[in-house]
Amino acid sequence: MESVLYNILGAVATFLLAFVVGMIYGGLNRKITARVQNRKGPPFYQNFIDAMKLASKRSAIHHGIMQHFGPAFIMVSSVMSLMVVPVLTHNQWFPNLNFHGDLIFLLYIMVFGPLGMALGAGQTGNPNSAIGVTRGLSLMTGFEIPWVMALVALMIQYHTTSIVDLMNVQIQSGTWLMFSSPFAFIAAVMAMLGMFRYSPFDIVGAPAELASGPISENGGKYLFVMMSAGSVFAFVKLTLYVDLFMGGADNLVILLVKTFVLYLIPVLYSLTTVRYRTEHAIRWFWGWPSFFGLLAILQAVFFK
Amino acid sequence: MVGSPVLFIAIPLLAAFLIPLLGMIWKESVRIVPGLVLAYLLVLSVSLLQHVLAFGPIIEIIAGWKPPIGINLVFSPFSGFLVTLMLFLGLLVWAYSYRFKRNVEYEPALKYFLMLMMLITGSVGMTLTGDIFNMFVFIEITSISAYGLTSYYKERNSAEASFKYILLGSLASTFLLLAIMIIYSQLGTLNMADIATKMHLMKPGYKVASLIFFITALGIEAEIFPLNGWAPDAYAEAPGPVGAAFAGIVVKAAVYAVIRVIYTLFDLPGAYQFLIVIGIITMVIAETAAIRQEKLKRMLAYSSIGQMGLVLIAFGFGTKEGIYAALFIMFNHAIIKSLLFFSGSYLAYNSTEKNIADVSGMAKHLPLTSLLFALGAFAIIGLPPFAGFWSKLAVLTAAADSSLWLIIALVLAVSVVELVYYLRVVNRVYFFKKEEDMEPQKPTVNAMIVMLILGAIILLVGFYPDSVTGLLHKASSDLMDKSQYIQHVLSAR
Amino acid sequence: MNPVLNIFILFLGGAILTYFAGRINKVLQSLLFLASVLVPAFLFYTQLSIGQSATFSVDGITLNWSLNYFGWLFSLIVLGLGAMAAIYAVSYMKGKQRLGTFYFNFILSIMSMTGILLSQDLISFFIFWEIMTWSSYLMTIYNGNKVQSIGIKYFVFSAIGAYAMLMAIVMVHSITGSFLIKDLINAYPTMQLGMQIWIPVLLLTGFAVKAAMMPLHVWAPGAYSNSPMAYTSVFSGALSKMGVYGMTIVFVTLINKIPQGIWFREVIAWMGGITAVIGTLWAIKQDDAKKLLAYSSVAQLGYIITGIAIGTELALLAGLFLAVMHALFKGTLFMVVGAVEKQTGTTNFTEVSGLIRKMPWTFFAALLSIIALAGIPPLGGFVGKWMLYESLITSNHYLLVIVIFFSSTAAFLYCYKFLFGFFLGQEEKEWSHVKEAPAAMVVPMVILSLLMFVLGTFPGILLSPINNGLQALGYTDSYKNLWETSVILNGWGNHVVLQPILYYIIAIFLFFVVFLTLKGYKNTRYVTTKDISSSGEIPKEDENLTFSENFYQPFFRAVEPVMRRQIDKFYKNLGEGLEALFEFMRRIYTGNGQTYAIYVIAFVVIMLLFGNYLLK
Amino acid sequence: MKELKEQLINRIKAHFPDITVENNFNYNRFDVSINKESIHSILFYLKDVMGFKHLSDTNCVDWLEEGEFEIVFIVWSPAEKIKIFVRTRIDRNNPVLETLDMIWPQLHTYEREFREMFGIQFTGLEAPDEFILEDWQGPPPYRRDFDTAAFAAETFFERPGREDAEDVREAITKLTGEEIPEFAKKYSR
Amino acid sequence: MINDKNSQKIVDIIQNWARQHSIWVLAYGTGCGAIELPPTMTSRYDAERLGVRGAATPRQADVLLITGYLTTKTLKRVIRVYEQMQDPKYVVGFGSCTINGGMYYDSYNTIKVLDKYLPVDVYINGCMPRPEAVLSGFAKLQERIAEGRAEGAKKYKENLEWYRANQKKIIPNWVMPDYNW
Repeated sequence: MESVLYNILGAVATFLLAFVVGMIYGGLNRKITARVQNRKGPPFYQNFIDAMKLASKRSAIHHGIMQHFGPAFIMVSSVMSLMVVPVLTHNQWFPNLNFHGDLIFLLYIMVFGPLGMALGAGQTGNPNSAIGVTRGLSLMTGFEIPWVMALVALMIQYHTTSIVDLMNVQIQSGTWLMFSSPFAFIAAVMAMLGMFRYSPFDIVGAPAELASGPISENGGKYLFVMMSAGSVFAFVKLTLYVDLFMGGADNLVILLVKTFVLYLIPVLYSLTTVRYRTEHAIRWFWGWPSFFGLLAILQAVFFK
Repeated sequence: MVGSPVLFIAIPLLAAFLIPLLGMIWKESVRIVPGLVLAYLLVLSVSLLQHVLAFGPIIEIIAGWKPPIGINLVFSPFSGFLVTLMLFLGLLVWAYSYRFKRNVEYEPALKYFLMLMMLITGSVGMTLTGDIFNMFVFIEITSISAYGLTSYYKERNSAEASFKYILLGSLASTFLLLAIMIIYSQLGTLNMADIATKMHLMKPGYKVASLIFFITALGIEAEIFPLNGWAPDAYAEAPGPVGAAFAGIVVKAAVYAVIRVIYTLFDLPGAYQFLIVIGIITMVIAETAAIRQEKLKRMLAYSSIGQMGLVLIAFGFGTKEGIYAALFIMFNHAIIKSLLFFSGSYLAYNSTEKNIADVSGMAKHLPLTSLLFALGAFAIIGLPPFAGFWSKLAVLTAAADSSLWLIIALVLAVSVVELVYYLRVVNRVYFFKKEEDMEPQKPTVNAMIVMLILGAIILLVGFYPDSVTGLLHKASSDLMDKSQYIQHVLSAR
Repeated sequence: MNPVLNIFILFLGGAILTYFAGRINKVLQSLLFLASVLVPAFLFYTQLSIGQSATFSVDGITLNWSLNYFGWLFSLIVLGLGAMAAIYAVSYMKGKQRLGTFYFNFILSIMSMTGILLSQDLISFFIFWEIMTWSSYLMTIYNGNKVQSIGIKYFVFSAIGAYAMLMAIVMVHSITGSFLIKDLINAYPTMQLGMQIWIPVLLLTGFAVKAAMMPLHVWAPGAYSNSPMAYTSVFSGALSKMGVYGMTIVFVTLINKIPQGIWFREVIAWMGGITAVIGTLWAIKQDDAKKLLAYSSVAQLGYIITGIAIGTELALLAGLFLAVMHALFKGTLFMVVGAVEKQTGTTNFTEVSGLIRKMPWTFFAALLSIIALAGIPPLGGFVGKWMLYESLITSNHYLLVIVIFFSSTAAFLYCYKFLFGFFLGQEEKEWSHVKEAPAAMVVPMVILSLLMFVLGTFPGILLSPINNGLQALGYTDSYKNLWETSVILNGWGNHVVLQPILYYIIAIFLFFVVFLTLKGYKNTRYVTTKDISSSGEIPKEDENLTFSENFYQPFFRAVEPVMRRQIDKFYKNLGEGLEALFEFMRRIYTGNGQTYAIYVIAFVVIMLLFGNYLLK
Repeated sequence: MKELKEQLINRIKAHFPDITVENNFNYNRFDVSINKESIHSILFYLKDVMGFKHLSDTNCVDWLEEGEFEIVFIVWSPAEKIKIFVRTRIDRNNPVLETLDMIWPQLHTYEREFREMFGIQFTGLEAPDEFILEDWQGPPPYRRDFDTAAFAAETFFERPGREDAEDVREAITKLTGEEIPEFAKKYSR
Repeated sequence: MINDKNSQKIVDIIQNWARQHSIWVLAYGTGCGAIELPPTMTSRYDAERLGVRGAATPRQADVLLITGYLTTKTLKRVIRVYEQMQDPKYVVGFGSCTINGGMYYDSYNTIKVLDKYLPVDVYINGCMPRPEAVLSGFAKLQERIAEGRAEGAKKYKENLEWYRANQKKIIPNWVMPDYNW
């Protein structure tokens, strides 16, 4: 009984941490973007204000049960993937479920949310939402290829599919996987650009083109939950990359530093590029990123 | 001893001549008497066959002249089986064609039944005879009545078909006579058993030449590939039941003759391979030609040719399993193709062209006939659990036992072609819209009964093949055992 | 009397009685139909025990029907799905024409599939296989649409497969002298190499046609979409599994026994992978739900084939688990399409939309099946997919796993299209009259979809029968003691514990659902789908706001080079070429008497010239 | 230039003797007036024979005092680099003209606008009644006898502006005590 | 700033603070004023530092900007967009045209006084108002939000009949869907 309570407390704590960090990173993204554009930009806590404002909206509308449940689906996906990804190495506060799932489970639970959101978006009947969803799903077929290639390369090199084991490998050898498996890292980082859906891959929301895409009919509390889920999800992705390629983190400070450095990659890349068309985005991922993924697999097979 | 094999020739011939006389007394007797005769003969042949299976073949010596000098009839399990089959089919054809066309006048009906009796007589005679010249005679009887039946409708196309048949048939007679002449000049005998014993005395050149003439002559009747030009036209233009008679009776007799000649008379092993090759060519060309046909009966005719090719292939294996398979196919083909001709005739009853397109949508109006046609089609393709499957399996097993893999593949590939064209027709019958000007014609009761009997046999053999296979096994071992045949014939008293 | 025979007699007698009962009373007919599917199925599980057999001899061939664990596993698919589909069918077919034909063929299909599972010799296997083929063919053309194209295509491919199988059967017979499968298995390792290769190749061709493997899959979309949906759920769910059943036997008992088997395994596994990709891509392109599901079936069968071809313990388990799951969710989905078709009269995504509020239970079933189809936890599809990936990775198929992964990611596209096309999107006034399908149709769907849910969390329920089945085939299973009801694990010792995951998912989901519902409950209101932010424009009644044309256009711009080549066209050209050749053959018969006479003379002359060589 | 214009005018005159030409421009333009019966044929002639392929603009002028609408077609010849204003007048009380959109398809739009704004009926014009104005129930608004101010006063609410006509800048200065910067002064009133 | 602390609960204060600093603007470009928004948002004036940010759809937006004259035809759309927005929501009238018609004072198809049709919280005068003025308008709006005085939506709901009557007066063919308030 105690362990269950402990688990739940740990889960809640992890969730809060992920929420806060994700929100702040989102705010920092806006700040950095503004600074690069020679603006002052909003404060770094602007996303909290936005979230609070959305939560404090008095009224809300929905077009049916699926739209009503849609944000919950996304939240399930975000929180479940958060539960599976180890946040800190050897820290008893954040163990959660990470011994009950592995990388492939993670891959699948990560698409649970987008699909749930897609259902909600579909029920609104807004053509923009549906177009956004089709773009998002199409984009997913693009970036999943290099991403899976990178993961498969890691798995076959170390004969495990568990994230914890991969972390242990790095701790024991003392080398980060981004140095011992550089091609896998490159492929994974390129895939991450698509995963974050920042420019040039912001085809899903596509401001000024699709009227924010799938979420265009969501406001108030629905958007609040979606925004929170997005923040948590961003944190999960970054933590996962840190765990897989950068040796995990022993304490929160290191974790924040590593994740932030990683986070700068999509943020800065987004500032330098303009939006691709969907087919170009998909093909981009099937080009160089997949090539690096292939190299990673070759490396894993031939240079164990 | 229930009766004598000579009755099989005497009674129908007598009946054929008596029909016109009886017709003068009571016109309906023209239609009824042949049926009675055939029924009697069928009973006779069944009882004889039972006897033969138990006690060995019956050799009937005509007019006291013993073989090898006299003419003799051989009622062995093999020939007996075929005779029974032919008579059975003959009876069915009679029952079916009884009142096939309404309001037929006396004279055409007379001619029709007379010629049908002659046809059956000739075919039965061909099967029973043990003498090659006698065989020639019976072939002539068969052919002439077949010419007549082909041109029964007295139309331009029938006449043309009949003429083609006559043209090739006369060639056949010529070559058969040539072959007989060669053998007689070389060996001085016409009795098959005697020839078989003396064959080694013949010079190889003559031997080959006579075999070639035999194959050519009999091949024309047996629808072997380059010689079968008459068949599609004749089948297509003759009345529907006659097509069934051709496929079920005439061709069977001719194939029997070919096989008897090759297996018993000659001792040329190359002939077996030749049979396989010619069988494959016949089958492939016929089946591929069938797929492009537009007329129903032509298609069935090509299908018949193809099946005969398969029979020849099976005979060509030269093994007991091969003969068994061949006989099984002959049996199945006789039953199924008759059913197809019978039901097909009613499906396209009112069509002048007998195009495949004309049977479209008949299933709504003639449900049972269509069902039987579909059953026949499924059976002849060889789908289990219908009769055709077992014979196809037998052929393939026989081929596999001889390690002829390519032939198996070819047979199966051709089966796919067969399947396509039969399915096209069946689909048409069931799912297409009826042609405006096609009036469906309800089958007569007797025709319906005939078709149902055939359908029941197909199902029976399909579900319980043992019902015929025992007989077939015995018949096939009879054909294999050449020395026993010779001994039986020559020692006949 | 032998219970094995009893079951068949019941099936057959039931089929015939049902056919003729239609003349008397439609209700009686339906009841008879249900009875003749459900009673034998009931007897199957109550009266039949493993190893019970019936032996008899036909035409000198020994036929042996008996039940083993492997057959029992597949009987779950056949009889379970069959029973559900039968209940569904009674309601679905209400008021249709030619019910007798439908019921007759339905029962015969179930019977033949049961027969296949019970057959321990090749001949009865083949006979039941062919009965299955033609009964399903008659169902394919039941509607009378596209009979000549789709029906004949299906039958020709089936026949090619069946005849390949028949060739293998007679080969076996010529070598072993027996038709028993047991004898084949025993004799196989000692055969010549040529036979060792040809027999599996031919058998696999036969099974691959039914399992819709890549170059032989072209019949599937048409046949699946053209049958009545009540049957298609069996057709795609159970009938295609017979191919999988045969393949498994061939792989486990034959190919694994010879060293050359590795090539078979690799080739077939890759073919399965390519099948999955091609099936998925074409499924995404379809605008008709039936076609979409048909192509999706092809793709899913690709996974199953891959799993079975890889042939490690985990892969086989994955393949068979997916096979059962596929039967469940594809059976349900075809039922859903049938329900939609019955209620709206069309299955085209561009015509129907926004049915979710009209048909909530159907949507529920569709949603669960789609989640299972997409392989998303916590439903059963995930378990199969997980095991498949793990087995591919642990057995060194690195590129194949990428191919499979791509195909299953792309599968999300058509999954979404299916749900969106029917249930989501604008609620058009045209469909405002639509009501939920009758209970007899909804209940089987919901039962099947709940089964998927259970199997997703407790896969052990199904994995232990699969294990038993594989052992019955002579497979020694190293996982035997490691399986628990809700843990799945791979060869490297990694595992996923499903039970806590499910609880977490439910807890989180419920928490946020409650939050979303209670927060501002009074001020949350439902608005119609016409009330969308369309730049202030007021949508008119006749205005089409549903986005369903060219749904994945950008995706197809990206994959356009792959889609350009169609194997269907190749077959079409082949068929046309053959027809032209046949036309040439036909012209040999000129219809001219002189020509025929010349043929005869030429024949004689040639024979006389070469007869010495030919005949000696 | 002049010669060219003369030449063109002569060519037109040869075909359409009843036109009035106002050739009083020094640049590449001249005006032609014609009665409404001949407007189709002259436009066809200009377009197909003389190469004035391009319709630059079409206008309508409400001559209230004369009781007529004047419709002006401005056509342009890319070869000659000359534009011609073709004018025609129709009765204001019975403004009916046969449609011209078979000559230039883009006239379709102009005609719909004239119909809505001036109330000119084009026979043979196949288009929905409503073009730009939604739910318009008043008279055609571009007619000069339509008093928009009165209409607006009647239809809409009014909020009077400031009466004092004071400079905004000065008002601000007064309010806040800010100085108006030097550079800004010259722009303020 | 918060003038009557007793009347506001602490939750309201926090909520209003959040609303004040997070203003998502639905830039519904009705007239020439829309051209003033890009400079307002970009680097020179950077409204984002105040929390002002564009929103793509009315569901997410807080503020409806009426950027200039409103024709009767556009008014229909604007009303619909306004009613699709979620509570609390604000309307900012932009330029003289929204106040009294401006240069369109006698036009037959532009409305003159916006607040008769929609509850306007803040007017920004000028023709057109420059970005500074826009920013000052936003600042004013923020002030009113913080004080809890920007309750246009409530006013609209309470006086719906009056507003509807005015709206229907100039939109005689009322085909707008009736939302279940």
